[in-house]
Amino acid sequence: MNNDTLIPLIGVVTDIRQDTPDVKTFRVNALEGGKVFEHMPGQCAMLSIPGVGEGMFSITSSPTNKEFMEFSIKKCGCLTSWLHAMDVGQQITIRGPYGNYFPVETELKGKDLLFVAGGIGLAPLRSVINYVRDNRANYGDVQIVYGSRSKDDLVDYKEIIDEWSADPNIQVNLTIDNPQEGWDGHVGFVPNYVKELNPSTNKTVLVCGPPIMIKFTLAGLKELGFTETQVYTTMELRMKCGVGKCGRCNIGHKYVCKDGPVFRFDQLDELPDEY
Amino acid sequence: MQEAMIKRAKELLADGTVNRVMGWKKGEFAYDITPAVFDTAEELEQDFVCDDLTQANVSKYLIKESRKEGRILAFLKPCDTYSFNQLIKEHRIIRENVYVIGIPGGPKIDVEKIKAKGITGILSVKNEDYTLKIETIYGTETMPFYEAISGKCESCKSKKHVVYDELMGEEGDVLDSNRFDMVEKLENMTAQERYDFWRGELSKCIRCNACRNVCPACTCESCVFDNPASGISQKAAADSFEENMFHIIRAFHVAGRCTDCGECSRVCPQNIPLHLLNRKFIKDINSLYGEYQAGADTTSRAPLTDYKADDCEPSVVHERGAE
Amino acid sequence: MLKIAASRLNELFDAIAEKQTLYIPVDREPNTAEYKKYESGMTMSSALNTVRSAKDFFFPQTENLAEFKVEGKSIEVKDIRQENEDFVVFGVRACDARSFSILDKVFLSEPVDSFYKNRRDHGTIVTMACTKPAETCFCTVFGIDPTVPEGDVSVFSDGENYFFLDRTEKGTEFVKSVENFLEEGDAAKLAQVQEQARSVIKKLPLAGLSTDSFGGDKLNEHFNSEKWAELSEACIGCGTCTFVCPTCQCYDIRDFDTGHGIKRFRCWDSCMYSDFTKMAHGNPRTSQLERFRQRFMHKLVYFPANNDGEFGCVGCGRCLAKCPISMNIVKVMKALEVK
Amino acid sequence: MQVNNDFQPVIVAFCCNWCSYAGADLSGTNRLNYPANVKIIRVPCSCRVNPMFILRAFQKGADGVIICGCHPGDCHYTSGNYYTRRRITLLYSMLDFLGIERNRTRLEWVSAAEGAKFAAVMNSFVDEVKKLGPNRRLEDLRCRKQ
Repeated sequence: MNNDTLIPLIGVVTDIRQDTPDVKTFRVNALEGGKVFEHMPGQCAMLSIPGVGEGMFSITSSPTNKEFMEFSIKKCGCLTSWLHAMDVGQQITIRGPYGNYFPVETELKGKDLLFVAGGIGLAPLRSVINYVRDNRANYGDVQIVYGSRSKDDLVDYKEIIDEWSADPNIQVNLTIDNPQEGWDGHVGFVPNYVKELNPSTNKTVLVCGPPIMIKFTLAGLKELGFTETQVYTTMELRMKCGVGKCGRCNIGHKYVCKDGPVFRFDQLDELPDEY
Repeated sequence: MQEAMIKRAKELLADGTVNRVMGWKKGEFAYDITPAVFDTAEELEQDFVCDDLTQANVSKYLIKESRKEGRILAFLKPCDTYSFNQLIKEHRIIRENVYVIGIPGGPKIDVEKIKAKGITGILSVKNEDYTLKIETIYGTETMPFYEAISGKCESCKSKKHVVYDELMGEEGDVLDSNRFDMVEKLENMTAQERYDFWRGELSKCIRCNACRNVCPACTCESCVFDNPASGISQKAAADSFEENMFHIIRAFHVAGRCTDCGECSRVCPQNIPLHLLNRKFIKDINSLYGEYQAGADTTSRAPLTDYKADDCEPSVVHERGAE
Repeated sequence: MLKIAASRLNELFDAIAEKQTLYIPVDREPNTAEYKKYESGMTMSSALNTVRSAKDFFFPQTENLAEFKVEGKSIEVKDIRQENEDFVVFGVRACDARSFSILDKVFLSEPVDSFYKNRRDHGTIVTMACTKPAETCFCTVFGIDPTVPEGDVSVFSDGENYFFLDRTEKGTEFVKSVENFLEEGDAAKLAQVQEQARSVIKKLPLAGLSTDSFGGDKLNEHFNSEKWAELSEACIGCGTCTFVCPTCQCYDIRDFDTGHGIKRFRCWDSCMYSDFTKMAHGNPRTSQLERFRQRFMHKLVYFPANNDGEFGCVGCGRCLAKCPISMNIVKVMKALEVK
Repeated sequence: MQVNNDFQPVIVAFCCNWCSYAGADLSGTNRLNYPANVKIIRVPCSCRVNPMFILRAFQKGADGVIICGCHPGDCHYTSGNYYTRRRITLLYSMLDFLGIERNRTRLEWVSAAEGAKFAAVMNSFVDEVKKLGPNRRLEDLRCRKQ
């Protein structure tokens, strides 16, 4: 019998990094080393601990990373609490990759890019950012606006400072919600910061974060003169199968697991407002 | 009666006593009647129905409805008043926001019983002198009224309304019903026979949760069977054990609170006699701890939240003799 | 046309059951039919349809997907799939026969669901033409002819005989395997019976129902309709409609800890349930209105949008008969209809 | 019924922390024997035993379930065991109604001083369940060890 996507593979957790008080980044390898499967930036995978549950997580490492996959996971429910309690060497089940991806090889090619992320919303975008950095010649200007509740809640802070900010070809703008000791950067919400930065309207925007942030960022971008066809986001709803059959992650007739998670805002606009 | 009810409802709407009416709405055929809230006299005239086929107990809807703005008129049959009263007792319904009119109860007709006679294509059902005249797409059929009586009305426990603001029709009495006959029959079987009986019945269960969701006593905000943290949340009975588990616990959770309204068995798409489980608890409570009728009052202590120092020991079960 | 006398039907069943598992509808109680594994002596139900649909044969209420052994930090996955045995389902009605092609569109589209396909490959569907439809029937609304059902083999009754028409390769093989029970017969009376059934079907109370107002292009106008509040107000949020429906195919995947291993199983789920879309951070469908809307939008708008206009309903009428509060797709269609 | 002499039933005993659990302890320190296949689960009060616990014990492989609490009137929480008594009586009666063998369930009052009673109760309960054979009527087949 052919392989069935519902029967998972085994991955092993080879590294765990505490990014923020409630976010950990897990490095996952195949049992024999290397990656369990290849993916494109923005795609997701179903991780599970048998007996605990299964959940869909975006793959936060870039496909250009040929050694391992990474998942940045915020602790907020039953499965994620279990994942956070894991030690290195723990095996998990993994299946995927699922969904579509950011059009890095088509529509985004040659474009100036603006990434807007809030909190754990950086997870799916980090995959694209590193993909772009590794294929830098294919893209124009790159600007990253990233905000979180506090300095401690900035996911991947080390990579942001050591690699992205140090990269002369990338402009990084960080912000936190409230003033904090030891923080001399910008303070304020992401949508307002984007407006303040007044990015050029020929950029293509990739947004991910809490729903409320996405909503206000989009409104702000429109005020600045951006159109919906320039803005991409990635969605999340409850999923069980990952392949558009179990019937729960739909927005209108589109399944987030199969037709998404990446949507352009003009596509979302045609769908009912149920997410 | 239907006309009088519409008339009275319109009056109460017009004089501002209530701003909505909880009743039942006509369907496509004679029997597909849906509980509904009516806001205007026009809606009442057009769609309100209360006839021999109107079975649904609307008291559970009043939990939500009594929390909305204004006052709602509810027509309650005698059995529904017990459910309503029990919900009052459990502080689930805000009494002042409901205006209760007691209406005469059944016996109601269950269309399933007509269909069981092989009558199909049913368009209308009329009771003519205790003979049902049934218009179908294949012609007119007749059957005795009493053969089509719904299960819950066959063993009616009371024609008395335990709560109302006004009454339409005459008040009845608490009846000396035969409702424990089937329970007793089962009790007199051997354990193996009982086991086989319940396996046969419970294995039909498709876990649609209709029995739970329709039950006026099942009013938890989140059910233990939907809560993954409970360790017993189930979506489907993956094993015969889980079928038993669900039904034992469902009945147990309403023990001492179940008024025996019969809705669980009425809505079961697989016709499982679920009320027998509830009645077993009621019968046991009556015989072991004294007569108790849930919903009959709003002040007494329920049997499972009460005790006596000289209550019987669980060994009464083991002392029942040979199995 | 090949036929067998009604009195000899059980001989045929015995012969089929000797070679493979045979399922036929039998009466549990009057008017309450269910599919049962055939054992010699059983009588086929004369009821119009079974309470549960025939989807169980390919998409059972629960089935195990995989097993896990967890030891310390290591996990072992066990693929428990086995090639299914051949089986025959006899007496499927036209509505259920069509439901299989709807389920196929979900489960056989890429990536193929091997659990479903396995059963589908090994099942032979023998359908039975309807002669006495009920008031709840409205399959013709979805272009189904109940007098000529789909399936691998169609069977027609004229009251005295059953006539066999093979429609697929599998069907031809089936008919061939029971050839010596069949004989050439005169179908003149059958034509009469069919004609009579068709005239009844035309006059059914729901025959006038129209699908014109629905389809994949009617997304937002129906989604945003004000009628949903009134339609859903009485809904008790049970899963009766979903579970008796031949086309409802949503499922949940869960793990069961047996104490000596984990079984991962899938089971039917219902969009009517409050936890269907519940996530750790919230629920996009917070009230019964949204859940209720989802079910009917799926059948009347979303499904056709993804499947070349085909609706996700076959008009079997089960939800009309079984809904505890008698709210159903017909009432929804009538309320949302754009005249 | 065929009695399998090798059959060692799995017994789950829910014991109240204040009386019966101490009683079990005492029977241990007095070196009184009771079968090792009795699995004791300590609960703060017999009243803590939710009917679901009993069913789940059967699901996960118990052949018999016994609840032990303080004697009526002696509850550490004044009245917990009175509620237990009603609740468990009704549950056992319901299990009986469903055709589950009566003798698979029991409730006994065992005080902290009654070490000997604890051992005697367990011995007699194990014997009775042994006579009934493995739990089949309230078993979850998925949990059966092959």
